[in-house]
Amino acid sequence: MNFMEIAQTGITIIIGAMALAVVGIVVGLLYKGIDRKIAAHMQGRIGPPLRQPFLDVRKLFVKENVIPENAITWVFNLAPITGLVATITILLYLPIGGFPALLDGIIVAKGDLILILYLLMIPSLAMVVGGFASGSPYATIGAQREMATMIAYEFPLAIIIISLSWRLSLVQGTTHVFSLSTITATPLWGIVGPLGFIGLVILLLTLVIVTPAELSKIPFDSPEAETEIAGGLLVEYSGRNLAMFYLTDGVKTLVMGTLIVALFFPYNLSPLLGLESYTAIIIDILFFLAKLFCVILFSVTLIRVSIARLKIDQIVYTYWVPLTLLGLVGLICLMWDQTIMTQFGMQSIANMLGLI
Amino acid sequence: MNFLDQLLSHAPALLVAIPLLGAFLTPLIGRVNDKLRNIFVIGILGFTGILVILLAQQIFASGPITYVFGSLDPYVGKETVIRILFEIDALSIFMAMIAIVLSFSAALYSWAYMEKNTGLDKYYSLLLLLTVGMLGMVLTGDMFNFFVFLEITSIASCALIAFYINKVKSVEAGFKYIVVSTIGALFVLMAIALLYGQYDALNIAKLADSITFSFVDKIALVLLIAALAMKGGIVPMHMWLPDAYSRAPASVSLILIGTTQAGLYGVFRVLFTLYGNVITLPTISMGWALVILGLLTMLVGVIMALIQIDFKRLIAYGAIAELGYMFLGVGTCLTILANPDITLAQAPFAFEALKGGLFHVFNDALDVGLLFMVAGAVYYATKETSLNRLGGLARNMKYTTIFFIIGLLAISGIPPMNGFASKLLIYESTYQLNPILSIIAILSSIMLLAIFIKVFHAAFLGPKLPQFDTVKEVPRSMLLAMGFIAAFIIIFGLFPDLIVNTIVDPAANALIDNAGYMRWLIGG
Amino acid sequence: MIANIPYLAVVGLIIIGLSAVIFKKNLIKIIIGITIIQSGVNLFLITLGYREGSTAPIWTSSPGGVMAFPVPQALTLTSIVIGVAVTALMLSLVIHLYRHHGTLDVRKMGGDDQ
Amino acid sequence: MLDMFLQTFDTGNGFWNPIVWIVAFVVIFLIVVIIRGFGNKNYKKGTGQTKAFLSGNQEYEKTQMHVKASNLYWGWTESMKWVIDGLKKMHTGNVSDYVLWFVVVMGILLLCVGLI
Repeated sequence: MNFMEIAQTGITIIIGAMALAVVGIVVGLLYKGIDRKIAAHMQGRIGPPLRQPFLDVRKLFVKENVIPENAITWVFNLAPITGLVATITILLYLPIGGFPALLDGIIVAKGDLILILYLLMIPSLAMVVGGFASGSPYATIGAQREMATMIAYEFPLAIIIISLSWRLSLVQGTTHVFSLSTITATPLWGIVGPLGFIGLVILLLTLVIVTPAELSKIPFDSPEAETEIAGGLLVEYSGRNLAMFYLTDGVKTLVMGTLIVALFFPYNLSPLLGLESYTAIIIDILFFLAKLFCVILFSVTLIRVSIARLKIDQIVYTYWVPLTLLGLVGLICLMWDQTIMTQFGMQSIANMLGLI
Repeated sequence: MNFLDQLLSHAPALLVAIPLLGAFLTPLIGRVNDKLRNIFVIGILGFTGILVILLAQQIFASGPITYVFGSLDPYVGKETVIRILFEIDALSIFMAMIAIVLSFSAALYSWAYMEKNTGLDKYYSLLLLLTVGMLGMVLTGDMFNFFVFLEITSIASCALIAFYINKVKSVEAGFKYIVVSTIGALFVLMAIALLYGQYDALNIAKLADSITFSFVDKIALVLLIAALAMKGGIVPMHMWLPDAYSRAPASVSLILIGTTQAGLYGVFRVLFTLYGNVITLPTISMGWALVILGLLTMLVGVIMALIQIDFKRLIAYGAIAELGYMFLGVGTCLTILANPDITLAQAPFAFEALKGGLFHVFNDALDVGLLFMVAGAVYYATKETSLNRLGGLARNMKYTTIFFIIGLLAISGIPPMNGFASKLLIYESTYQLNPILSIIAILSSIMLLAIFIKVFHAAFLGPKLPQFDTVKEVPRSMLLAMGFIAAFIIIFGLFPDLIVNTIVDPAANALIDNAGYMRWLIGG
Repeated sequence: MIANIPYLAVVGLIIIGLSAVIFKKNLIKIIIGITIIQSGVNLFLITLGYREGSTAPIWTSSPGGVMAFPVPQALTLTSIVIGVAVTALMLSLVIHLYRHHGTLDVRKMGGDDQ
Repeated sequence: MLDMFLQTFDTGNGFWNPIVWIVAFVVIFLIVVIIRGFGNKNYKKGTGQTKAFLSGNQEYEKTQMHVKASNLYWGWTESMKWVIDGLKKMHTGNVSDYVLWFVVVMGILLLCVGLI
């Protein structure tokens, strides 16, 4: 790699990062608006207009940026920025709009699923640290709840990610099974047998239930719990710092949605329709946005409208016992798919029944 | 042959001889001047460090070195190998680097940290002796020598743990440590005697060459593994570790990490090299034993750490959890090696796991070391270790806070710190043995994050507490020591590929390359 | 059979020592237990190097005949020396513990906090 | 030479390149700081505005405003009580028990190598 190439890569990264920052924030806020509108309709309200999140951010920018006297100023200010920045960097590694991830296509440097898992922790971590740094009892309670929630949901999340990669590593000819380009190139739905299919559905279901906690949405929003601890870890935040957290939430929704799409629905419309060049790109982007919409509708909007908030120990219990078991069942299904189904697959069942 | 070559050719002996000599000179120099003594100790350790680096360069370039004491030839007559010799391969020098980095920064840190104590001449002597013990354990190629250095390490570290002799808890911790480590060492000696009785040799290479895995060998294996794992603080034999780490002065806790890791080195050496030729024979693979002990270590470590309220005790449990990762990584490799149906080439993940485990040894020493130094700094500034009484220190101790954040991110493996690189290697290889292993490893890493975030809140964040109004930032020597380790953490984190290729990969290769270790014995 | 008696004694000593360490509540007795284990291991080393009717290998010019192998004896000597140091260290720590608690019974000292 | 430092860390199953991430992080950090710069910077120092929010209650003493370490993670400790209690019982702090565990592990390992 000579100097020119390094410079070229560097410029690509810089431009890509800039573009993604803008796209991520705009699309994230847009989906937030859609989510609010649909939730309102479900509850029989008219709801705010789609551009309401943008207005909210503008309003927050105008408000005063209060730094409480109990806060550690530099940690208090740095936390929201770090959270937002880390969230946007995840977008670099995700395949957006059906294209390979930015870092995949252009340069050799790639990130993998474990990296995304860890980067996803940083925004939550930033919220926790910000909450702790506010020096207010409400914020502290909220922050420690967020941390407990994080411990809780990472267990099933780890199961999902490791199971998928493990199953993929058994497929002939795959290398780098943790990289998203491999995962999107070989969708598991077509590879596994019937039992594995059930396992995948279970894992998808688990991931859908993990998502609201990752985004601290109802029913897993006890860290914020407006009615009991008055906004929890965000209680001391105001003005532009709060706006940063607001944006983080929007971008993170986009990230989680994209992750689910990439892991479970990496299909594109254009090969099916036989399209090429610009039309293909446009169709793919539209299709991707539609997929994203469905995922967010199910994993965020529907759940948050229909279920009431859980207590913090219930959250931990939910994730560590029923959901972990569910994830493990999914994993076991995938494992058995490999051993049992090759011997007792559809073919042999049909044989046994005398159909063939 | 110029002076440098001369020096280098005797470097293995000098590595042990220089700190040993320094240890006994320290009290003499201490009579002259305290400052001179500190400079002397740091100089001795710095010089040893340079020798380690020079030797490492040579070994990475041209393979293992056999240094025979008192002769050029390890043989007496044709068959007998009774000479004491140092057998230094890439793994030994890798461990020696860890030991020397830790002791050097501990000496630097002690300058200000221990300044107000009396009996410092003895303290520095013991510190150098402890370094001798650690270096000897990792460099030696002789089982009995290993035992002697093990005992030197135990005695020196026991005396250092009980350094605050007027505090009864320190004495208690020292007593527990010496009981546990003496019993461990006696069982090691018993195992050595068993092997010696059978094969008439004490040399590791010679023993490894002739071992047959007879009834007696099995007993010896169990005694060695159990005793050395106890020295390494593996659950459920870990209970001495939090006692010892939390009651010792912070600078001593820092070196104690090195001694526990020397114990782990013993485990790896025994399993891979001493029993390397008969690795496939145990009925249940020892690799699975290591993996399961590793998982237990992780889980018990994190759960116990989460409920601690004493700063150093909490870090000690965190350190235990980290030890589990090493066992997991190395154990995964061992299961594959021990499986006669699969060769290492068919399962490339096993080697990756081994690299991850060994890389994590270094990373753990750095991360936990930094955190112990931060805990010591907080104690130095506030005279308080209970997290229930601390708070709001980020205002007064800005640099310490930044170092703590670095340590926190590193130990919980948040990118881009060094902990992430080694954990990534472990996660992305062990899952192929069994997915559950990786899942539990990820889970404990997240719990480690929660543990240290709790410390971050309790000690550094929160409102300004009136009792800590006058707290000042710690002296420069302590900051320098913390910065030294933090620099390592950041470099290891930013260039993982470079580090893995230059030092970890040769070490991992040396561990599985039995023929290379016995090169002088089987011809060459 | 008679040649095996030392080995049985070794096993016996180690088990006695271990049980003393595990079941005795008095710190001095725990230390005694450790020294018993130590004696067991030393006895084992000595037994390994023992040869009936041999002379000790401490001659400058050998008188001929069977000589005992010196290595196990050297090992034992080292081990004894180390043992003395360890025992002294342990006893000095126990003195400090006794001064503070006024008892040697571990049950009355109270363990370290969790 | 420069290549060695920029090399992607390849674990055989995944990748990780810290340098690229750092560059992207810095770029986005700058963008975010610029965006944040459009916001209002001011607030009224030293007024009631900066007091901690306690639903209108009077603020307590500073030492009481700091939530202590042993009170954190209540939800987690509550639902994992049985594990924690068991582990606490295991850590007696008595050196005899430490040695007993050592003997137990030796027994288990003897089982592993196939002696018992």
